[in-house]
Amino acid sequence: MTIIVLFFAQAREYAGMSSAVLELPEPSRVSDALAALGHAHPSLERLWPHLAIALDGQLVSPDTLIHAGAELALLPPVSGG
Amino acid sequence: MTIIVLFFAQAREYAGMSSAVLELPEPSRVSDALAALGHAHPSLERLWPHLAIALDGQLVSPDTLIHAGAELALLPPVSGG
Amino acid sequence: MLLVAELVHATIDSKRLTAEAARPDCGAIVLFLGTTRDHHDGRRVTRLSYEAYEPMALAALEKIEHAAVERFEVTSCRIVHRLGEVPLAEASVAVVVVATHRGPAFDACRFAMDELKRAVPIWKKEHFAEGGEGWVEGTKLGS
Amino acid sequence: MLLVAELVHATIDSKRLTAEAARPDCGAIVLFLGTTRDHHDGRRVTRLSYEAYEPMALAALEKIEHAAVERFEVTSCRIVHRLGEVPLAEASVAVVVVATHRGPAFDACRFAMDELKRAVPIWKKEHFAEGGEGWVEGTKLGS
Repeated sequence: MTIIVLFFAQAREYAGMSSAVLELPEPSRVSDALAALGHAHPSLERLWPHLAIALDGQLVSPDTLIHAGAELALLPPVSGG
Repeated sequence: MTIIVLFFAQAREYAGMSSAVLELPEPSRVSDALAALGHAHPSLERLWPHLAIALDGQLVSPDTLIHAGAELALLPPVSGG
Repeated sequence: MLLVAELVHATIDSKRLTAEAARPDCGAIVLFLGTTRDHHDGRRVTRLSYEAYEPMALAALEKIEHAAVERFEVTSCRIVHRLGEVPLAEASVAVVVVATHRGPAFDACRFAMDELKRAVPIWKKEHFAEGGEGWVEGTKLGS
Repeated sequence: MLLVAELVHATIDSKRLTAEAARPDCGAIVLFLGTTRDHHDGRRVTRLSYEAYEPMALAALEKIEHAAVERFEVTSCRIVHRLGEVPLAEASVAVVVVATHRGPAFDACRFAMDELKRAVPIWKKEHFAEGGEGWVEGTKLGS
Protein backbone atom coordinates (compact mmCIF):
# COMPACT_ATOMS: atom_id res chain seq x y z
CA MET A 1 0.00 0.00 0.00
CA THR A 2 1.02 3.63 -0.32
CA ILE A 3 0.61 6.49 2.10
CA ILE A 4 1.38 10.20 1.92
CA VAL A 5 4.00 11.60 4.28
CA LEU A 6 4.11 15.30 5.20
CA PHE A 7 7.30 16.81 6.63
CA PHE A 8 7.16 20.06 8.61
CA ALA A 9 9.75 22.56 9.89
CA GLN A 10 13.01 20.75 10.83
CA ALA A 11 11.64 17.48 9.45
CA ARG A 12 11.07 19.16 6.08
CA GLU A 13 14.58 20.60 6.08
CA TYR A 14 16.29 17.38 7.16
CA ALA A 15 14.35 15.30 4.61
CA GLY A 16 14.83 17.91 1.90
CA MET A 17 11.19 17.64 0.90
CA SER A 18 7.80 18.70 2.18
CA SER A 19 5.87 15.60 1.14
CA ALA A 20 6.39 12.19 -0.36
CA VAL A 21 4.59 8.97 -1.26
CA LEU A 22 5.79 6.02 0.83
CA GLU A 23 5.31 2.36 -0.16
CA LEU A 24 4.71 0.05 2.82
CA PRO A 25 3.90 -3.66 3.21
CA GLU A 26 0.49 -4.54 4.63
CA PRO A 27 -0.06 -4.49 7.58
CA SER A 28 2.23 -1.68 8.77
CA ARG A 29 2.30 0.38 11.91
CA VAL A 30 3.45 3.99 12.40
CA SER A 31 6.76 2.66 13.75
CA ASP A 32 7.29 0.74 10.49
CA ALA A 33 6.75 3.91 8.48
CA LEU A 34 9.23 5.81 10.66
CA ALA A 35 11.82 3.04 10.26
CA ALA A 36 11.43 3.24 6.46
CA LEU A 37 11.73 7.05 6.57
CA GLY A 38 14.83 6.87 8.78
CA HIS A 39 16.36 4.44 6.33
CA ALA A 40 15.71 6.78 3.41
CA HIS A 41 16.69 9.95 5.33
CA PRO A 42 19.12 9.08 8.15
CA SER A 43 19.33 12.76 9.16
CA LEU A 44 15.72 12.51 10.35
CA GLU A 45 16.59 10.03 13.09
CA ARG A 46 17.90 12.62 15.55
CA LEU A 47 14.40 14.16 15.43
CA TRP A 48 12.57 10.97 16.47
CA PRO A 49 12.59 11.65 20.25
CA HIS A 50 11.11 15.11 19.69
CA LEU A 51 8.54 14.34 17.01
CA ALA A 52 4.81 13.96 17.37
CA ILE A 53 3.15 11.91 14.66
CA ALA A 54 -0.29 12.57 13.19
CA LEU A 55 -2.24 10.11 11.10
CA ASP A 56 -5.01 11.78 9.10
CA GLY A 57 -4.76 14.83 11.34
CA GLN A 58 -4.92 12.95 14.66
CA LEU A 59 -1.98 12.40 17.02
CA VAL A 60 -1.14 8.71 17.18
CA SER A 61 1.31 6.39 18.97
CA PRO A 62 3.98 4.33 17.13
CA ASP A 63 1.96 1.10 17.36
CA THR A 64 -1.04 2.50 15.49
CA LEU A 65 -1.94 0.54 12.36
CA ILE A 66 -1.76 2.44 9.08
CA HIS A 67 -4.38 2.06 6.36
CA ALA A 68 -3.79 2.50 2.64
CA GLY A 69 -3.99 6.11 1.49
CA ALA A 70 -3.35 7.52 4.98
CA GLU A 71 -1.72 10.92 5.52
CA LEU A 72 1.17 10.67 7.97
CA ALA A 73 2.63 13.94 9.29
CA LEU A 74 5.97 14.42 11.09
CA LEU A 75 5.48 17.24 13.59
CA PRO A 76 8.51 18.74 15.37
CA PRO A 77 7.96 20.65 18.64
CA VAL A 78 5.50 23.47 17.93
CA SER A 79 6.16 27.17 18.44
CA GLY A 80 3.13 29.09 17.23
CA GLY A 81 2.10 32.44 18.63
CA MET B 1 -13.74 85.59 48.94
CA THR B 2 -15.24 83.75 46.03
CA ILE B 3 -14.63 80.22 44.79
CA ILE B 4 -15.85 78.26 41.80
CA VAL B 5 -18.03 75.23 42.42
CA LEU B 6 -18.37 72.42 39.85
CA PHE B 7 -21.32 70.00 40.03
CA PHE B 8 -21.12 66.61 38.32
CA ALA B 9 -23.66 63.88 37.47
CA GLN B 10 -26.37 63.68 40.14
CA ALA B 11 -24.98 66.78 41.86
CA ARG B 12 -25.37 68.72 38.61
CA GLU B 13 -28.94 67.52 38.18
CA TYR B 14 -29.97 68.17 41.79
CA ALA B 15 -28.41 71.64 41.76
CA GLY B 16 -29.79 72.44 38.32
CA MET B 17 -26.44 73.85 37.24
CA SER B 18 -23.01 72.61 36.28
CA SER B 19 -21.01 75.40 37.90
CA ALA B 20 -21.45 78.46 40.08
CA VAL B 21 -19.50 81.16 41.89
CA LEU B 22 -19.87 80.90 45.66
CA GLU B 23 -19.20 83.77 48.07
CA LEU B 24 -17.68 82.65 51.39
CA PRO B 25 -16.36 84.43 54.50
CA GLU B 26 -12.65 84.14 55.21
CA PRO B 27 -11.46 81.75 56.58
CA SER B 28 -13.76 78.96 55.34
CA ARG B 29 -13.37 75.22 55.26
CA VAL B 30 -14.80 72.71 52.78
CA SER B 31 -17.56 71.92 55.31
CA ASP B 32 -18.57 75.60 55.32
CA ALA B 33 -18.85 75.59 51.54
CA LEU B 34 -21.01 72.44 51.64
CA ALA B 35 -23.26 73.98 54.28
CA ALA B 36 -23.75 77.05 52.08
CA LEU B 37 -24.47 74.86 49.05
CA GLY B 38 -26.96 72.74 51.02
CA HIS B 39 -28.71 75.89 52.11
CA ALA B 40 -28.99 77.12 48.50
CA HIS B 41 -29.91 73.68 47.09
CA PRO B 42 -31.54 71.52 49.79
CA SER B 43 -31.94 68.66 47.30
CA LEU B 44 -28.15 68.25 47.33
CA GLU B 45 -28.10 67.22 51.00
CA ARG B 46 -29.14 63.61 50.36
CA LEU B 47 -25.96 63.28 48.28
CA TRP B 48 -23.59 64.38 51.07
CA PRO B 49 -22.84 60.88 52.44
CA HIS B 50 -21.93 59.64 48.97
CA LEU B 51 -19.93 62.60 47.67
CA ALA B 52 -16.21 62.95 47.36
CA ILE B 53 -14.94 66.53 47.30
CA ALA B 54 -12.03 67.82 45.26
CA LEU B 55 -10.30 71.15 45.79
CA ASP B 56 -8.24 72.23 42.77
CA GLY B 57 -8.36 68.68 41.47
CA GLN B 58 -7.24 66.94 44.69
CA LEU B 59 -9.51 64.92 46.98
CA VAL B 60 -9.86 66.70 50.32
CA SER B 61 -11.54 66.20 53.70
CA PRO B 62 -14.31 68.52 55.02
CA ASP B 63 -11.95 70.34 57.39
CA THR B 64 -9.61 71.49 54.62
CA LEU B 65 -9.19 75.27 54.45
CA ILE B 66 -10.31 76.93 51.23
CA HIS B 67 -8.34 79.70 49.56
CA ALA B 68 -9.79 82.47 47.41
CA GLY B 69 -10.28 81.48 43.78
CA ALA B 70 -10.28 77.75 44.56
CA GLU B 71 -12.15 75.26 42.38
CA LEU B 72 -14.37 73.00 44.48
CA ALA B 73 -15.88 69.94 42.76
CA LEU B 74 -18.76 67.79 44.01
CA LEU B 75 -18.07 64.23 42.85
CA PRO B 76 -20.79 61.57 43.17
CA PRO B 77 -19.75 57.88 43.14
CA VAL B 78 -17.86 57.24 39.91
CA SER B 79 -18.84 54.72 37.23
CA GLY B 80 -16.42 55.04 34.35
CA GLY B 81 -15.49 52.20 32.06
CA MET C 1 4.82 59.51 24.22
CA LEU C 2 4.24 56.09 25.75
CA LEU C 3 1.82 57.27 28.38
CA VAL C 4 -0.87 59.42 26.85
CA ALA C 5 -4.25 59.36 28.49
CA GLU C 6 -7.02 60.75 26.33
CA LEU C 7 -10.65 61.73 26.70
CA VAL C 8 -12.41 61.72 23.34
CA HIS C 9 -15.88 62.62 22.14
CA ALA C 10 -15.93 60.37 19.08
CA THR C 11 -15.30 56.75 18.13
CA ILE C 12 -12.25 55.21 19.81
CA ASP C 13 -9.87 54.14 17.06
CA SER C 14 -8.52 50.90 18.49
CA LYS C 15 -6.55 50.14 15.33
CA ARG C 16 -4.58 53.37 15.72
CA LEU C 17 -3.98 52.55 19.39
CA THR C 18 -2.56 49.10 18.72
CA ALA C 19 -0.57 50.34 15.70
CA GLU C 20 0.98 53.13 17.76
CA ALA C 21 1.67 50.72 20.59
CA ALA C 22 3.50 48.05 18.57
CA ARG C 23 7.26 47.96 19.13
CA PRO C 24 9.85 45.66 17.58
CA ASP C 25 11.31 44.82 21.00
CA CYS C 26 7.97 43.73 22.51
CA GLY C 27 6.02 40.58 21.79
CA ALA C 28 2.65 41.18 23.42
CA ILE C 29 -0.13 43.72 23.05
CA VAL C 30 -3.29 43.41 25.12
CA LEU C 31 -6.19 45.66 24.19
CA PHE C 32 -9.24 45.87 26.41
CA LEU C 33 -12.37 47.48 25.01
CA GLY C 34 -15.26 48.20 27.33
CA THR C 35 -18.36 48.32 25.14
CA THR C 36 -21.77 49.72 25.96
CA ARG C 37 -24.42 47.14 26.81
CA ASP C 38 -28.11 47.06 25.94
CA HIS C 39 -29.20 45.81 29.36
CA HIS C 40 -28.43 46.39 33.03
CA ASP C 41 -30.02 44.71 36.04
CA GLY C 42 -32.79 43.34 33.83
CA ARG C 43 -33.71 46.68 32.24
CA ARG C 44 -33.24 47.35 28.56
CA VAL C 45 -30.90 50.25 27.85
CA THR C 46 -31.25 52.27 24.65
CA ARG C 47 -28.56 54.93 25.10
CA LEU C 48 -25.57 55.61 27.31
CA SER C 49 -23.72 58.79 28.04
CA TYR C 50 -20.61 59.64 30.00
CA GLU C 51 -19.40 62.78 31.67
CA ALA C 52 -16.13 63.56 33.42
CA TYR C 53 -14.34 66.11 35.52
CA GLU C 54 -11.85 66.26 32.69
CA PRO C 55 -8.64 67.70 34.20
CA MET C 56 -8.89 65.48 37.27
CA ALA C 57 -9.92 62.44 35.19
CA LEU C 58 -6.91 62.88 32.90
CA ALA C 59 -4.57 63.13 35.89
CA ALA C 60 -6.15 60.00 37.40
CA LEU C 61 -5.81 58.09 34.12
CA GLU C 62 -2.16 59.07 33.80
CA LYS C 63 -1.56 57.98 37.37
CA ILE C 64 -3.03 54.56 36.53
CA GLU C 65 -0.86 54.29 33.41
CA HIS C 66 2.27 55.01 35.44
CA ALA C 67 1.22 52.63 38.22
CA ALA C 68 0.69 49.85 35.67
CA VAL C 69 4.21 50.31 34.28
CA GLU C 70 5.71 50.45 37.77
CA ARG C 71 3.89 47.39 39.13
CA PHE C 72 4.14 45.05 36.17
CA GLU C 73 6.84 44.10 33.66
CA VAL C 74 5.25 46.11 30.88
CA THR C 75 6.61 48.75 28.54
CA SER C 76 3.58 50.98 28.23
CA CYS C 77 -0.03 51.39 29.26
CA ARG C 78 -2.36 53.82 27.54
CA ILE C 79 -5.98 54.58 28.40
CA VAL C 80 -8.56 56.33 26.25
CA HIS C 81 -12.08 57.04 27.55
CA ARG C 82 -14.94 58.30 25.45
CA LEU C 83 -17.35 60.94 26.78
CA GLY C 84 -20.78 62.14 25.72
CA GLU C 85 -23.23 59.77 24.11
CA VAL C 86 -21.86 56.35 23.13
CA PRO C 87 -24.04 54.22 20.82
CA LEU C 88 -24.74 50.66 21.96
CA ALA C 89 -21.98 48.11 21.32
CA GLU C 90 -19.35 50.81 20.76
CA ALA C 91 -16.28 51.17 22.95
CA SER C 92 -16.53 53.59 25.85
CA VAL C 93 -13.01 52.82 27.03
CA ALA C 94 -9.83 51.31 25.64
CA VAL C 95 -6.74 50.18 27.53
CA VAL C 96 -3.67 49.15 25.54
CA VAL C 97 -0.72 47.49 27.24
CA VAL C 98 2.52 46.53 25.54
CA ALA C 99 5.05 44.15 27.06
CA THR C 100 7.80 41.75 26.18
CA HIS C 101 5.72 38.85 27.49
CA ARG C 102 2.00 38.30 27.62
CA GLY C 103 1.48 37.39 31.29
CA PRO C 104 2.34 40.84 32.69
CA ALA C 105 0.44 42.48 29.80
CA PHE C 106 -2.80 40.72 30.82
CA ASP C 107 -2.19 41.51 34.51
CA ALA C 108 -1.46 45.19 33.89
CA CYS C 109 -4.46 45.65 31.61
CA ARG C 110 -6.80 44.10 34.18
CA PHE C 111 -5.24 46.25 36.94
CA ALA C 112 -5.74 49.40 34.87
CA MET C 113 -9.43 48.64 34.30
CA ASP C 114 -10.02 47.84 37.98
CA GLU C 115 -8.39 51.14 38.94
CA LEU C 116 -10.29 53.05 36.28
CA LYS C 117 -13.62 51.91 37.71
CA ARG C 118 -12.56 52.92 41.21
CA ALA C 119 -10.48 56.06 40.99
CA VAL C 120 -11.41 58.24 38.00
CA PRO C 121 -14.09 60.96 38.09
CA ILE C 122 -16.19 59.71 35.18
CA TRP C 123 -19.92 59.00 35.39
CA LYS C 124 -22.16 56.81 33.23
CA LYS C 125 -25.83 57.45 32.68
CA GLU C 126 -28.21 54.88 31.23
CA HIS C 127 -31.38 55.72 29.31
CA PHE C 128 -33.98 52.96 29.59
CA ALA C 129 -36.28 51.56 26.92
CA GLU C 130 -39.23 51.74 29.32
CA GLY C 131 -38.51 55.46 29.82
CA GLY C 132 -36.45 57.23 32.41
CA GLU C 133 -32.76 57.31 33.00
CA GLY C 134 -30.33 56.75 35.80
CA TRP C 135 -26.72 57.18 36.86
CA VAL C 136 -25.01 53.85 37.26
CA GLU C 137 -24.37 53.05 40.90
CA GLY C 138 -20.70 53.69 41.41
CA THR C 139 -17.83 53.81 43.86
CA LYS C 140 -17.08 56.71 46.18
CA LEU C 141 -13.77 58.27 45.15
CA GLY C 142 -11.00 57.81 47.69
CA SER C 143 -12.68 54.79 49.28
CA MET D 1 -20.21 32.51 13.00
CA LEU D 2 -18.90 33.25 16.49
CA LEU D 3 -16.09 30.70 16.36
CA VAL D 4 -14.10 31.12 13.20
CA ALA D 5 -10.44 30.20 13.35
CA GLU D 6 -8.41 31.56 10.48
CA LEU D 7 -4.94 31.16 9.06
CA VAL D 8 -3.96 34.16 6.96
CA HIS D 9 -0.98 35.08 4.80
CA ALA D 10 -1.31 38.86 5.11
CA THR D 11 -1.70 41.53 7.78
CA ILE D 12 -4.09 40.61 10.58
CA ASP D 13 -6.87 43.19 10.59
CA SER D 14 -7.47 43.62 14.31
CA LYS D 15 -9.97 46.40 13.75
CA ARG D 16 -12.19 44.09 11.72
CA LEU D 17 -11.87 41.42 14.41
CA THR D 18 -12.95 43.69 17.24
CA ALA D 19 -15.70 45.28 15.12
CA GLU D 20 -17.09 41.86 14.19
CA ALA D 21 -16.83 40.73 17.79
CA ALA D 22 -18.73 43.64 19.36
CA ARG D 23 -22.22 42.74 20.57
CA PRO D 24 -24.80 44.97 22.25
CA ASP D 25 -25.36 42.40 25.01
CA CYS D 26 -21.67 42.16 25.96
CA GLY D 27 -19.56 44.70 27.78
CA ALA D 28 -16.01 43.44 27.38
CA ILE D 29 -13.70 42.71 24.47
CA VAL D 30 -10.15 41.54 25.09
CA LEU D 31 -7.82 41.44 22.11
CA PHE D 32 -4.39 39.85 22.39
CA LEU D 33 -1.87 40.52 19.64
CA GLY D 34 1.34 38.56 19.59
CA THR D 35 3.84 40.66 17.70
CA THR D 36 7.16 39.61 16.20
CA ARG D 37 10.23 40.63 18.17
CA ASP D 38 13.63 41.82 16.98
CA HIS D 39 15.58 39.78 19.53
CA HIS D 40 15.55 36.32 21.08
CA ASP D 41 17.97 34.91 23.66
CA GLY D 42 20.33 37.81 23.05
CA ARG D 43 20.47 37.45 19.26
CA ARG D 44 19.13 40.09 16.92
CA VAL D 45 16.34 38.83 14.69
CA THR D 46 15.72 40.43 11.29
CA ARG D 47 12.89 38.30 9.91
CA LEU D 48 10.39 35.74 11.14
CA SER D 49 8.37 33.19 9.26
CA TYR D 50 5.70 30.72 10.26
CA GLU D 51 4.49 27.49 8.76
CA ALA D 52 1.62 25.22 9.75
CA TYR D 53 0.02 21.87 9.10
CA GLU D 54 -3.02 23.85 8.08
CA PRO D 55 -5.98 21.43 8.37
CA MET D 56 -4.78 20.12 11.73
CA ALA D 57 -3.88 23.62 12.96
CA LEU D 58 -7.34 24.93 12.09
CA ALA D 59 -8.98 22.04 13.92
CA ALA D 60 -6.73 22.67 16.94
CA LEU D 61 -7.54 26.40 16.93
CA GLU D 62 -11.26 25.69 16.75
CA LYS D 63 -10.94 23.25 19.63
CA ILE D 64 -9.27 25.97 21.71
CA GLU D 65 -12.02 28.47 20.82
CA HIS D 66 -14.69 26.01 21.94
CA ALA D 67 -12.78 25.11 25.12
CA ALA D 68 -12.48 28.81 26.01
CA VAL D 69 -16.23 29.29 25.68
CA GLU D 70 -16.96 26.15 27.70
CA ARG D 71 -14.53 26.88 30.54
CA PHE D 72 -15.12 30.59 31.01
CA GLU D 73 -18.17 32.83 31.11
CA VAL D 74 -17.49 34.27 27.68
CA THR D 75 -19.64 34.62 24.58
CA SER D 76 -17.05 34.02 21.91
CA CYS D 77 -13.39 33.38 21.28
CA ARG D 78 -11.79 33.77 17.89
CA ILE D 79 -8.21 33.08 16.89
CA VAL D 80 -6.38 34.22 13.77
CA HIS D 81 -2.78 33.17 13.06
CA ARG D 82 -0.61 34.57 10.31
CA LEU D 83 1.67 32.31 8.25
CA GLY D 84 4.62 32.96 5.97
CA GLU D 85 6.92 35.88 6.56
CA VAL D 86 5.80 38.38 9.21
CA PRO D 87 7.67 41.71 9.33
CA LEU D 88 9.04 42.79 12.71
CA ALA D 89 6.54 44.39 15.11
CA GLU D 90 3.56 43.07 13.16
CA ALA D 91 1.01 40.70 14.66
CA SER D 92 1.60 37.00 14.09
CA VAL D 93 -1.46 36.02 16.10
CA ALA D 94 -4.68 37.62 17.35
CA VAL D 95 -7.11 36.28 19.94
CA VAL D 96 -10.39 38.12 20.45
CA VAL D 97 -12.66 37.26 23.36
CA VAL D 98 -16.06 38.81 23.99
CA ALA D 99 -17.89 38.52 27.30
CA THR D 100 -20.46 40.22 29.45
CA HIS D 101 -17.80 40.96 32.08
CA ARG D 102 -14.10 41.60 31.77
CA GLY D 103 -12.70 39.11 34.30
CA PRO D 104 -13.62 35.98 32.34
CA ALA D 105 -12.63 37.71 29.09
CA PHE D 106 -9.05 38.21 30.35
CA ASP D 107 -8.93 34.64 31.71
CA ALA D 108 -10.21 33.08 28.50
CA CYS D 109 -7.87 35.09 26.28
CA ARG D 110 -4.86 34.07 28.36
CA PHE D 111 -6.01 30.42 28.34
CA ALA D 112 -6.37 30.48 24.55
CA MET D 113 -2.83 31.81 24.07
CA ASP D 114 -1.36 29.25 26.48
CA GLU D 115 -3.13 26.47 24.59
CA LEU D 116 -2.11 27.87 21.22
CA LYS D 117 1.58 27.69 22.17
CA ARG D 118 1.17 24.10 23.34
CA ALA D 119 -1.26 22.34 21.08
CA VAL D 120 -1.30 23.75 17.55
CA PRO D 121 0.98 22.50 14.74
CA ILE D 122 2.54 25.86 13.83
CA TRP D 123 6.30 26.50 13.68
CA LYS D 124 8.25 29.74 13.92
CA LYS D 125 11.62 30.30 12.29
CA GLU D 126 13.91 33.19 13.15
CA HIS D 127 16.47 34.70 10.79
CA PHE D 128 19.38 36.28 12.63
CA ALA D 129 21.21 39.53 11.93
CA GLU D 130 24.56 37.77 12.37
CA GLY D 131 23.50 35.28 9.70
CA GLY D 132 21.86 31.90 9.99
CA GLU D 133 18.39 30.94 11.04
CA GLY D 134 16.73 28.62 13.50
CA TRP D 135 13.43 27.08 14.45
CA VAL D 136 12.25 28.35 17.81
CA GLU D 137 12.54 25.68 20.46
CA GLY D 138 9.00 24.49 21.01
CA THR D 139 6.75 22.06 22.80
CA LYS D 140 6.17 18.46 21.75
CA LEU D 141 2.56 18.06 20.67
CA GLY D 142 0.48 15.86 22.94
CA SER D 143 2.83 16.38 25.90
